[in-house]
Amino acid sequence: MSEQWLFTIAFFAWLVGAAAFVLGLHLMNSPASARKGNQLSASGMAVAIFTTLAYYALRGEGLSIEAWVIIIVGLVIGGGLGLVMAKRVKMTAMPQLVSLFNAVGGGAAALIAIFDYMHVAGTEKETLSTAVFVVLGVVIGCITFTGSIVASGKLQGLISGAPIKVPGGQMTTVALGLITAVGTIILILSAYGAPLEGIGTGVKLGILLAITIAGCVFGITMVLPIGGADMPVVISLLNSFTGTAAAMSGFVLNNPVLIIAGALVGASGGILTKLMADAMNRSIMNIMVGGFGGGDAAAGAGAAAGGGGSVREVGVDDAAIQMAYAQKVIVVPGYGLAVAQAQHAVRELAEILEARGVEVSYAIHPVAGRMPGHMNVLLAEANVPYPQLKEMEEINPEFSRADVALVVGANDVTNPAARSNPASPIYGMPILDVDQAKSVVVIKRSMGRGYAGIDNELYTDPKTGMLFADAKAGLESLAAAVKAL
Amino acid sequence: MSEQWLFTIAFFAWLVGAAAFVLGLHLMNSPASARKGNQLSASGMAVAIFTTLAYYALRGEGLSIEAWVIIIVGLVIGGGLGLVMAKRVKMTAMPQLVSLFNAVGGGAAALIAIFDYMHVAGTEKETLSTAVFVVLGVVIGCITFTGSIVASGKLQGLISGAPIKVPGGQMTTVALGLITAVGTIILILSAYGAPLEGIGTGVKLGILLAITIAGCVFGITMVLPIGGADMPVVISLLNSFTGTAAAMSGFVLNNPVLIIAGALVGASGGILTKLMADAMNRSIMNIMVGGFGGGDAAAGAGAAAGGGGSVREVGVDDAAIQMAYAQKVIVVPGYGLAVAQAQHAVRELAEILEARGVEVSYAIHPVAGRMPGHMNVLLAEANVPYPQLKEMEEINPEFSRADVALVVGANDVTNPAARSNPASPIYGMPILDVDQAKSVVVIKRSMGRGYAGIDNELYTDPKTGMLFADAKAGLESLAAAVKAL
Amino acid sequence: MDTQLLNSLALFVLAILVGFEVISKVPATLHTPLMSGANSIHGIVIVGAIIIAAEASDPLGYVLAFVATVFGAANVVGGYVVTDRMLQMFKKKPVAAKADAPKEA
Amino acid sequence: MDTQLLNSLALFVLAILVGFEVISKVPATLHTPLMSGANSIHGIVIVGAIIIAAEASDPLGYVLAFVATVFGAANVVGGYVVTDRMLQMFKKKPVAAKADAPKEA
Ligand SMILES: NC(=O)c1ccc[n+]([C@@H]2O[C@H](COP(=O)([O-])OP(=O)(O)OC[C@H]3O[C@@H](n4cnc5c(N)ncnc54)[C@H](OP(=O)(O)O)[C@@H]3O)[C@@H](O)[C@H]2O)c1
Ligand SMILES: NC(=O)c1ccc[n+]([C@@H]2O[C@H](COP(=O)([O-])OP(=O)(O)OC[C@H]3O[C@@H](n4cnc5c(N)ncnc54)[C@H](OP(=O)(O)O)[C@@H]3O)[C@@H](O)[C@H]2O)c1
Repeated sequence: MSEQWLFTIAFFAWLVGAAAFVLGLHLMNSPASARKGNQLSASGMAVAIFTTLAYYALRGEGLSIEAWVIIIVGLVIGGGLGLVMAKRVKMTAMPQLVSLFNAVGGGAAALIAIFDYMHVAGTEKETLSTAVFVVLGVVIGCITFTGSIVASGKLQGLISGAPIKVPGGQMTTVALGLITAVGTIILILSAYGAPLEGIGTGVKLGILLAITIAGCVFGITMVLPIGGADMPVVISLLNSFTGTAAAMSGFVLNNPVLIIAGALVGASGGILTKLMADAMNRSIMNIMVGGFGGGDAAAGAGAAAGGGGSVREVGVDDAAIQMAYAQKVIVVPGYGLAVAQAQHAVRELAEILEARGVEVSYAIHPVAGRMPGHMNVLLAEANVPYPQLKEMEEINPEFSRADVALVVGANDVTNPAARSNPASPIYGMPILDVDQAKSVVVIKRSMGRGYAGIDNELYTDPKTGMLFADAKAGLESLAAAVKAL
Repeated sequence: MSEQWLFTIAFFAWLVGAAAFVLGLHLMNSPASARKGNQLSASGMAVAIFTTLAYYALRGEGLSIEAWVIIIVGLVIGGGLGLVMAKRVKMTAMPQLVSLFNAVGGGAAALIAIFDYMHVAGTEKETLSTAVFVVLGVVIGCITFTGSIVASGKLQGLISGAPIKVPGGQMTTVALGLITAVGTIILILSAYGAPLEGIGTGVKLGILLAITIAGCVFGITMVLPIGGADMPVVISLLNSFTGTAAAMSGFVLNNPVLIIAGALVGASGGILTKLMADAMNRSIMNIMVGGFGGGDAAAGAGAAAGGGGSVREVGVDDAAIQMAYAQKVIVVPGYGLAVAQAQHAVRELAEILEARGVEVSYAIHPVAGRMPGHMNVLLAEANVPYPQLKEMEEINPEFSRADVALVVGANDVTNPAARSNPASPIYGMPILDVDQAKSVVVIKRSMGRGYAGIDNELYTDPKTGMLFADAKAGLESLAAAVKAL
Repeated sequence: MDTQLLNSLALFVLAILVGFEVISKVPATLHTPLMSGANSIHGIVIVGAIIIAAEASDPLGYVLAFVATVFGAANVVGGYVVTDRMLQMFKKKPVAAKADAPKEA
Repeated sequence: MDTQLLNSLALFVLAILVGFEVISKVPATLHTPLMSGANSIHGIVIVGAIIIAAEASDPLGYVLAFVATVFGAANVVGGYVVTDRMLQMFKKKPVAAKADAPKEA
């Protein structure tokens, strides 16, 4: 087979892979087809990988023994690590694992760009455009690499979730930016045929190393000042970066599937980041500037702040009676439920209530918890029947017919200030209309604030009873009390 | 400026044009931004045209005087014709005009392919792929050219809207298909370097002529058997064809903006065709096979068929009293309103009723009339206030609160058989819940059937009163009667 | 196939994917204007017509190029103008509405 | 710029447009799985890693290629598996539901 035909076949196969990515993402737009979409996307990846291997193996020179060893051992080790981690990870730790995968993806893109530059520097192939794409690939790849690791560490609790101020702050950013900019300009101007062509290869590689380091440092200083709870948005943004870095390495290597798939992720990741920020009623800029919410530490600090009006406490037995004789109870789970790992406890309580003929449903706010879909994942893990989970739009009109709304570790997503107080930082965010229920029981540990760090007038509403307890312990004692009735 | 730089700039400008088409279509997805989208798309077109002109004028040889004359005179005449027709056309004749524009677009694509083949045939440039794209461009372009003209003629009433059986029917289709297939194979095999390379250029051009004629004939025989009312869907399909033909000529001429814009229209037009067919609860196949509905002629023929149950007629004065003392009247416009050009009459009646304190709104079914959005266009032309136009989903729950539903020349879109009778050809199509209103007044000329050619049990419902009249005359006498009260 | 053709095919495939994705969940009332808008876009054949006009060198070529240019120009200009007129119909009439509102209030 | 680069840029632009269009009106509950799914796709860098492995010829090159391959493979395999696990969570459980239903009825 001629080289050109081999390339033609490979090209078509790469195109098929790229189309599979697009259709896969398309199917992932709706819950019913999402899994099939992910599988289609995975098949596209298999096609792309296999095609690349076959193409380079069958081409003129073929693959050297060393190349085979590197590729096979690399695939086995990397794939094995990925598989084990992905299989072992606890449901709630998934976002930080995704962030780690993101980090290695960005790292790989940076390494590819570096490798390529080392090979072309000083030769005819070192054109202006090569230099541009190499630098972009290295910078973006490095930022994602270290940034994603920091983000993952924050979510895992290895690094404090609170915003960490970087010494020097803006100065550091400016310095790093300068290094990158000057380095880039020199590399571009020293490309083959450009004004500074004479610069030695060693010097150029030194400059690339400096840029690499600057990118890595910048990734760290960019993510450190951002609060832990904003990490899902940051990860999504870095995800989009990695896609772009992959596209850059596609330009460097002149490979269509890298360009298409990279640009696809770059753009869709960007849109997704915007959607996620919108759901929290924040702008991406506002998030990246950092310092918001103060993470959970700040929330703890605000605990003593109490609210204005007077708070009515309710005993476990009183709350149990209220719910046991209700017709309709709506459970509102929030971040506190996730922290306390109380998903099983809440399902047990619901089952006991249902056995008594109470109608129980769950009100799922899109940004309850700390990642989109957090509550769905948690409650699904505890085998809560899917039809009982109601989206915000669906459940809101039902609150007025509910006898009891049981709020478990949720705060911001129930705060009426979002509707009524234009000065509030969450003003305009759609919330669950918990205050429409006939009565409200709130389980949380204290009068502590939530993610947005503001007071919640729901707690001083006369029809609200506060049940101060850890979510899991509180739910378990409620269940016991209902059983004893 | 070097040729390569000129090409680079032109390429970027073409790319900008293509992106403008995509974003323009994106904005056209929602009524609020649709006009801006169309303008963006038009700017993209201006960029693409100007770029092409500038590129060929500045390139090495430049443009000959003849070329300038052809282009400028052609642009002025073609653009002028298009402008005048587009400005003069009556609102209701827009679909047939769109179809005409579609025809000339397809024709242009076919001519381009023919021109190119004439120039490359017998030379080195006549490769396998050129032959394939030329034939595809010619065939698809010709089908659209004649097919769109027939579709336009049917809508305009120049050709009978009734399905016209083509003598020979399937035989003709098979014969045309054979000519095209054999011709294509010969042209491909006789390309430069292929087995039949020896065939003379004259013979090849003769074969291309035969293919051209076959395509043109096929366009006619394809559209003739389809009923006039299905034409909007057919036009949309042919629209998608023209896009594909334009992409083919892009391959022939090796121009990126032609390829991208053509493929874009090919795909989006295809999806749109499917959406339109879905809204009528039909499949594209079913429509293309033709013969459905029988157009309005068949509907007229069915007029005598009457329904089963007994029909209650209502006098103009009775109907006027019912409406004048109602709290809420919902007007249901349909195809008959459009035919009778009764949009101004209906608005006047509504205004008189509103002056008496009656709340009037219009229930707009997505496929009422004969083109999507038909009713919106008509009523907007008559200056009906936009907020009074209610989409089907919005208005359906309101029928039960309406005192009178006034059905004006609508039939199928009110037929309860779509909900209740699985044997009905329109079963499953969402309809307006007119039968939920407290009473119903239907203005139409007879017991004639609608587009689907079936009876409507709404007319024999005891609470329905039939007011047999032409829509315009009936509405005017109603208005007079209300005024006289 | 040569690399240029492969690249063109890749553009073709991607443009098809864009076309599929861009027409998503359109309200039925906009089907006719959208069809008309897409119709204007394939007026891009005018670019092809200009190219063949630049290449034409014999009378038959001139005629083909001229007819193609007239056709393409009619498609482009007519298409955009008629679409704009349609879309004007779908626009809310805020001016008229506002002029009425104060009187009613 | 040479034609190949221009073509690549066109692919890049079109792929960006596809990316914008494909993520439309996603329910918020699917944001995390979608992010994870997009994360797997940029595992396509594994293709780049294979290419540099094929070209590597010195120890430093081997090391870079090897690390890139390991990274890329972890991204791909881990990404798809973790996304699949997430999406499993979002699936209705028809079997369990059906098993319960008859008892209640
Ligand atoms: N879902 C996402 O994608 C996402 C991402 C980033 C940020 N956010 C933001 O996160 C917030 C989510 O709202 P939310 O209502 O779910 O949570 P929240 O407003 O953060 O409130 C959580 C509450 O749970 C309580 N809590 C903490 N640990 C607990 C435990 N062990 N047992 C019982 N209660 C406990 C805390 O009060 P005590 O200290 O008094 O117990 C706190 O007030 C929103 O502001 C949203 O914008 C969401
Ligand atoms: N909108 C679209 O995109 C589109 C495209 C193609 C097909 N369609 C189909 O068209 C149908 C539309 O439903 P529709 O309810 O609007 O119309 P329809 O079912 O076709 O009924 C129209 C009725 O209007 C009456 N009529 C005709 N001329 C009249 C006049 N001058 N004055 C008063 N009445 C007159 C006719 O009855 P008389 O003869 O008794 O007067 C006829 O029954 C659907 O079946 C739809 O699927 C729609």
